[in-house]
Amino acid sequence: MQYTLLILLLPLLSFVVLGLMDTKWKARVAGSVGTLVLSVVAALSYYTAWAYFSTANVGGIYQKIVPLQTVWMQFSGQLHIDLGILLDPISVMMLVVISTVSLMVHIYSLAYMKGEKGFERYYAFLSLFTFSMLGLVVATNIFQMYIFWELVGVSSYLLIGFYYTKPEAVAASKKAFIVTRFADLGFLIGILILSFYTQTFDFGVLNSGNAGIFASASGVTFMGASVLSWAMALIFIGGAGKSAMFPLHIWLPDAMEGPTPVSALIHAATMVVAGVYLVARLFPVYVTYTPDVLHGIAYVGAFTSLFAAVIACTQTDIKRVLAFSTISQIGYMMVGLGVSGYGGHEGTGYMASMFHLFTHAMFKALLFLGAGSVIHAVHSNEMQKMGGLRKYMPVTHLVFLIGCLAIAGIFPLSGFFSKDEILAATYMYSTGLGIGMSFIAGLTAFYMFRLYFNIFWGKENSYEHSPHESPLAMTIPLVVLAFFSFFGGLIPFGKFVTSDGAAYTGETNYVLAIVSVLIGITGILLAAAMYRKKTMLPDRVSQSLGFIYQLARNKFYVDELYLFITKNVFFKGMASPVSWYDRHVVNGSVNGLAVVTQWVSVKIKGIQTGKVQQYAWVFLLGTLLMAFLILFL
Amino acid sequence: MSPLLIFVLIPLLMMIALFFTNNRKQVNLISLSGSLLLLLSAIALVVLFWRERTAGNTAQMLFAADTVWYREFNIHIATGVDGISVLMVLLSAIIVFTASLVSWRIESMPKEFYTWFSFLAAGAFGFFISIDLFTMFFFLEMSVVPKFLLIGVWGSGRKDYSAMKLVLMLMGGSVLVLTGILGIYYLTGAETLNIVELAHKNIEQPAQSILFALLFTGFGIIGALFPFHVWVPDGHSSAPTSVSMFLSGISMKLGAYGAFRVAICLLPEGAHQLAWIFLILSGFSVVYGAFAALGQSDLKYINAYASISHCGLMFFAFLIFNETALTGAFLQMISHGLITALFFACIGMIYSRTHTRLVSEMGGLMKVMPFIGVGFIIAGLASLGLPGFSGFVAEMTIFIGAFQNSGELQRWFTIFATASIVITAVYILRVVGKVLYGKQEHQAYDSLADAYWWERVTMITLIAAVVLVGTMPSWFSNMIQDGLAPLVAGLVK
Amino acid sequence: MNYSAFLQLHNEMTLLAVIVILLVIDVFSSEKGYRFFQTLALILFSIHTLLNCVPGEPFEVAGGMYMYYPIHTYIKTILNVGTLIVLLQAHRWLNTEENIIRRGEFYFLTLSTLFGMYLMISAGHFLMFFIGIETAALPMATLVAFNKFNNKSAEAGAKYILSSVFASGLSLFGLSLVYGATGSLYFDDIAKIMTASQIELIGFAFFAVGLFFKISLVPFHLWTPDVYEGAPTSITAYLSVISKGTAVFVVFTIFVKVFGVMIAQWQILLYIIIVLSITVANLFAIRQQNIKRFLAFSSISQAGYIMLGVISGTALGMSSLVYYVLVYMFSNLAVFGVVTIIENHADKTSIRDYTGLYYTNPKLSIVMALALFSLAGIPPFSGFFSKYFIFSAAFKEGFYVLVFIALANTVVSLYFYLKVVKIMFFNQSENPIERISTDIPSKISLIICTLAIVFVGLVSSIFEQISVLGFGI
Amino acid sequence: MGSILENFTSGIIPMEAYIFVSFIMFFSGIYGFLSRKSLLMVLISIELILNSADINFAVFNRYLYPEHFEGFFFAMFTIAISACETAVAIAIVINIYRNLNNVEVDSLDELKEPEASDEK
Amino acid sequence: MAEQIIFYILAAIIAVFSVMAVTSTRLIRSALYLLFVLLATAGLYLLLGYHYLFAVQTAVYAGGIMVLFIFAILLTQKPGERITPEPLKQRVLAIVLSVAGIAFCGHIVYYNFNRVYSFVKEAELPTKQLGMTLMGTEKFQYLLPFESISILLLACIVGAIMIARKR
Repeated sequence: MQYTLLILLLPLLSFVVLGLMDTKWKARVAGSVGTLVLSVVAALSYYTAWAYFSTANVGGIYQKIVPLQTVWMQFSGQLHIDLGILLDPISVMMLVVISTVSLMVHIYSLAYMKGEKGFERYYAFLSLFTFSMLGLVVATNIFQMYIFWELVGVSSYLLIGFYYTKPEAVAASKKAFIVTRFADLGFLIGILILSFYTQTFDFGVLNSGNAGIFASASGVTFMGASVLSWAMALIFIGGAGKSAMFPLHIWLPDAMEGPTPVSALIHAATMVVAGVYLVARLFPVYVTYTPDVLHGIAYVGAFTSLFAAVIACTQTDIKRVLAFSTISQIGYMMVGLGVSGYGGHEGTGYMASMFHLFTHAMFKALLFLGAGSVIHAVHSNEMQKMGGLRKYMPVTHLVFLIGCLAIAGIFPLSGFFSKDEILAATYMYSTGLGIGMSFIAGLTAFYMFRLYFNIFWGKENSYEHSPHESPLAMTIPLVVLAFFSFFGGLIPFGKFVTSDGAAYTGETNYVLAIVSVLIGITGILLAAAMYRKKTMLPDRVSQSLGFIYQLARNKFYVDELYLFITKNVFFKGMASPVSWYDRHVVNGSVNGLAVVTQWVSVKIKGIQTGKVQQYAWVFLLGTLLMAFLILFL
Repeated sequence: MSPLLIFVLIPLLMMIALFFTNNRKQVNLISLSGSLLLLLSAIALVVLFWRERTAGNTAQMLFAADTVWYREFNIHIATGVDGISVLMVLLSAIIVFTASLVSWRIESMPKEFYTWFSFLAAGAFGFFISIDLFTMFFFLEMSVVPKFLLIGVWGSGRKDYSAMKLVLMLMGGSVLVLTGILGIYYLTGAETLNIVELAHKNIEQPAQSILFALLFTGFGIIGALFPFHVWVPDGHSSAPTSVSMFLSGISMKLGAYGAFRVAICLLPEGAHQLAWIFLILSGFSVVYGAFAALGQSDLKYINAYASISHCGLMFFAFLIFNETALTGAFLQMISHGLITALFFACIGMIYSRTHTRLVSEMGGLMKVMPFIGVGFIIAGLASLGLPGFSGFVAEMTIFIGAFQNSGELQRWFTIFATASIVITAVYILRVVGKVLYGKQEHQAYDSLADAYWWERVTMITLIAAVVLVGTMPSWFSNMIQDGLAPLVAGLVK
Repeated sequence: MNYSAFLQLHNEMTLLAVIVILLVIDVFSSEKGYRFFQTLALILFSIHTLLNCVPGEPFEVAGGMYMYYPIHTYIKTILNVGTLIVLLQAHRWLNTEENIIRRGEFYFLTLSTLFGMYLMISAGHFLMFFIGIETAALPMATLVAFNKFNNKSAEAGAKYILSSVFASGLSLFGLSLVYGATGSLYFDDIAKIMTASQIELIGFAFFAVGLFFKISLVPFHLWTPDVYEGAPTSITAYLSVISKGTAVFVVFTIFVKVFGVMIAQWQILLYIIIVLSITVANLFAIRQQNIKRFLAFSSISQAGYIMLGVISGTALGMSSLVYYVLVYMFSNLAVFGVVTIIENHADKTSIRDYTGLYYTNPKLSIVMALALFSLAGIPPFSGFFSKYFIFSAAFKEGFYVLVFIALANTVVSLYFYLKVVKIMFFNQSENPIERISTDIPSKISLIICTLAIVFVGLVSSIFEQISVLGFGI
Repeated sequence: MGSILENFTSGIIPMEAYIFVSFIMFFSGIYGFLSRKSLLMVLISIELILNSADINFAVFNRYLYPEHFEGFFFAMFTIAISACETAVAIAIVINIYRNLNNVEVDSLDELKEPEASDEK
Repeated sequence: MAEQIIFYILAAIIAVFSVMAVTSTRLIRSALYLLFVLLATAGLYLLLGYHYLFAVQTAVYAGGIMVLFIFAILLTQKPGERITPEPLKQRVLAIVLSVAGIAFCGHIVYYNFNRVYSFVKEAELPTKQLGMTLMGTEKFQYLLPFESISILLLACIVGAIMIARKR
């Protein structure tokens, strides 16, 4: 299956060519080249998926296939960094997701970005991102993953900052990069610790279940936790950064400054789930050796999910609502992983999480692209500027509704299936957590439909030029994604992706399913009551909630806290003092040396009086001292 | 006479040729052809070196030659290269080539400028090809004069002060180095100054530790180790562009190279004894430099402190004493040399157009000069360790290598040092954001020209090199390991 | 009584011949012939230099009162060349109106002091040595006061002769004690008899002062800046190079040969004096504004470095020392050459006046810069080699800390040398020194010096030659 | 001192007596050199210093090493040298007088370390 | 016995006049005291049996040098002019240093010349022998310094004239 290399190389090639050509090509040419390449990639991915799932199942277990592997850098000893391609159920699944969404975004952007300055650059960056993301998922070892992890980060940075003349976009890109970089630091240290004890980077070895490789770490503890826990926790921090887990989530809402298709691709469907993917990738290690960390992940996920959902209920920027919704949903996935065990029924969470990843990618991309379509029409992100758009944009309206229903977990849309599995797994793990998650599901339904009603229903705004349906290049991807969102849940996911590779079909917990749907519907109804028509209800509710509402609306002031920390601790507390110290103390001490020398030089000038008798005096004294010295020393 | 001496002879011949020039065209012609010749020779050297190696030549130093110079003091003109020095020569050649291009249109006295610059280059090449302590020191010191004049005459800002400070501090380093060299020579009682032969001699403790401290500190000053780095910010920022490139690209590497070749390899026991002190200093240097860079507002200062941070990492890696870390250290030398040269080149280009280096006075330059802007961003991304560029490879090799050390201190400081990658990201992005992105500060910037052809060649050459190292690291690490293999045996306990 | 032995002293003899011929011409020549006086003097002196530059076999004359070793030829040739350069540099100055009537005396006196230095070098007996030292000192005082109508020069002359006589008084006193203790004045005999008794030690201490005064080591240096500043520049050059070089060489031979028994004691002494000389002189030098005064302190500090060769007391030290003197001579004379030219043309001696010299007189300032770099000991100039050798020589004998201190001081010395370079190169002046067209003799002298600064170090055979003969002492 | 008294009667003048005399002369000279203001007085002091050394040489020669005339001749030559030195010194002093109109040592103060330095 | 008495008288003269010579406030008197000291020194040489040295001392010092001094004094001083006394501090310091020097050197010399000296009482040295010694080139003969010092003398004369003459 060496042709899989092409999946990686084609986008890279596309990036290089588009990057070098830059403005020499017409925008249309650049766009078509990019899209064409991506369609080939997508085709290859589908073929790979088909080929993999049809051939790799040996004895009921999906085997890991490494069609390509090359040593990139050899270190002394056993350590080496390889570049290769690893095919297993989750990576193949991700290939499909990424190439699908990416292709959709490529097509969509042809119209959405039309006429933008830097169109060619945009496509180059998209290609770069696709390359990096694909490289990330097929990584055969943790270091390769880290390499592409960083590349993904930078392409995200470049895309968020695409409108580089807009200060907000520049700030947002910077923020995104730095926050994720900070998280990556944890990832890196985790890798270092892990590799120190295991002497390998390879996923194959790490996940082989061979306890021998962790032997040297056993018994080593630091601050009460085993060193392996530390390593895995640090690695999770890396994932948490990319996946915007609390408290590293702050970059994601700001990242919406980027072009909307980018948000759909990177900040909804693909890159942000990299953290989930990372945990899933190392799942055997987590579950076997550091279950404590895994439980921590579950709680972090749950909290983040709740936290983001609450905020999402109060935001007015439609992209930000979607962004918080994304955070919340990724929290879901994390919970799914966190509560999962290994193999069979125990492993439901794992499977569910991956399933949710898949469905979420589809419906969230759909929602973002839909939102983009709306923004394209209205030229604004703000809910207040919208309303009643269902008449003007029927297609968008329909697909958006599908997306909202999917995310709200309404049967039989895809979200229902995946979310339900996660809830099931959670209840299996802890009832309390399960109830919490159910509540969040309700919240999700509420804020999604708040969004939906605000955009497409409610009071009709007076538009300067009346909004119109988006062009075909935009609606086709929407429809395609809507299709997936609608029917994606019917895929028997457990057959393909499970924690141990063996197929698994969970029995549906009907009670739970029905309750979930009911909760979802409650949320929807609540939203309909409040937002379907222009009423005073929302204001009253928000007033009665008062303080809490303000907290949520201001995202619990986490941004401000960060700002405070970076400004006061990082810049004023560290950087400025260090540079002051450097200029004045270190530099000063060197200059001080010179000053002291000068000072001494001035001080001793007294012996050079110009009086010859004084000279003779010193002369004689010197002589006598010399005599004295020579005699008595 | 060794064939390697052409690397010294070419610059000297350039000087002579420049003496007879009388207009800018001729000066440019000579400097370009000379530096191009150097670059080609360096590439040829790499090729020949590999051919020799694959042909089965296992001598530690290839192309070695040895001519007695001063018999009385056993001073020989001994030259030879192993994998490491070959790469260093290549690095120097690239930087000399690009640096001479950058100053293509230097305003005043081009003839003198290039004369001194060639002199500077001769010193650097001489240092890397020498394997005799005296000649090494000779070439190391030779650069003092040209540096002083180049900064003082063609520099900007507080150039008098900076030039003086730079030279005096470097001289201070040299003093320690010279004491150490004399110590090694006389305390081993060896009849040679050849570093290959001296490696087999032993010096008693505690003399060895004292000498190590002297030598390492001395080279540390040259390589900008905290707290002896203070010449770097002022020196780099006052120097003209090409000299800044040279200073941070090559000069600081002289210190690091010497610290390894002389201090560590010849005095391994002392090194092990005192490693912890310098480990703490260099580890601290890494984070300290990054933080200091964060607090600057002048582009050159930022890059100067970034250099301190990155060079600290080299010293840090040296003191880990394992092959991986050492490989990383040399990769970092190459990588940092290229990246920082690229950075300084871009800064110089921007400065020559906007006539300011203050971050706050720029903005939105990306629109006006996209080529330089892209170069600048690439330099920045490479500097913050983005995969695909050399910085990542080097840093990761160092971190992985350093973490393989069994010492607690080493590992803790590795973790400490990794923090720099975040801080680096912060200041790099801050600069990129302020300078290139955002709104244009001044209307006058609208009419600024993008890169001229010589500037394009400079940037493309450097970027190509950076990408090459970043994507094909094993070519380079193999070369380095080729040089390290015989040395490491004596180092690793 | 074998007077033919005198013929063996051909170096001294030819010098005397030159002196006498010049004296006769000076006294008797016509106005017309007088015009060629300087040219003739230079030619004669060059001939003398060339005639005496090949070393021969060691010999003794007058029962060991005069001793010859091959290394003497080298040191004397170095002095000859140095003197020749000084004479070349003085050429134009002597042709000025006020000096033209005194130039005969100038040559006569200069060469007489040179003769005295020959005697110092070759003496095998303290009487010869003392006569030599006085012959080198007393006419020198008149030379220092050569610009006799100039207050500064007159004052410098007075200061020089007072200090000099005081020093020789102390020296003589010490010598008398040495004589009292050993009963001989022949170097060889004293060396055999000497036991480092207390009286010998105290005699030595007083005696050494006379020499330290000549080398102007701290604390016997105080006269130096004043005299250097006041004396005519050519004489300052002569004092700082020739006079000092001789004294340094003689200190080595006498300390090692005569007072070799008390090596432990004088090493301690020199240790302290070297540290003091280098440090104090450097500290003073950094604040000087007058170029000549600055060079005075620079020369004191250089003297401290040269003494590192003495303190080692080995053949290696000897050859390093001679080599150092050679290099120091060329470097210092190059600086003085430039200073002389500028003083003669622009009458400026303040360092600040040199601002932007590079932009009006690039060649002069480059020569000056190279010379200063050489003095500071920066490769590839010869000064680096000489410093390295002299440090090696001292280091080899175990003076680790001393060498380190000396080395650390090179940083300070680099600072003040570079300060001058900085002033010349970095900034343009509003009131620069005009473009100067240099006279041919000065040009020749500067070319010689520059070539030497660049090549003496790189060409190793020069040192090899010296070092082969260094074992002669 | 005992031996001096003893020798006083025994007929031989002790060498130490000569030396002591010369020391007194020497250090008077030193005192004069260090303290007197007139250049001529300073020169007179120098004469004393040189003369005391002459006495030393002669006495040592006579008392300790009478077999050769080393000290004798040294003293003799030194006398000649001091004559030279006086001649030159007096010429210079007269020159000073011509220039400055006095012969005070303290008036030789034009050449000295300048007060202020131009360093920042 | 007479010798001792003469010696002590001479010694006393030297000591007293040395001190007076350097402390007198009138230059011309100082010169005179110096003359006494020099003559007394000549007397000492006579006592030692060095008649030739006596002659040289008298002729050169008393005859030559003193004349120079007198000339110089007359040239530069007005008659009866007194030198203003030096500051006390300067004098005290000089005295202290001188006395310290005398004590130090005297101590060392006195306690170290413990070898038996042989004062041979003999008639004056034969002048012919002296002449031969002065003119010889063997060891312990002094032709070479004799010739050398002639150069010194010549040089000093030329130098002194150059400085002293008007032009």
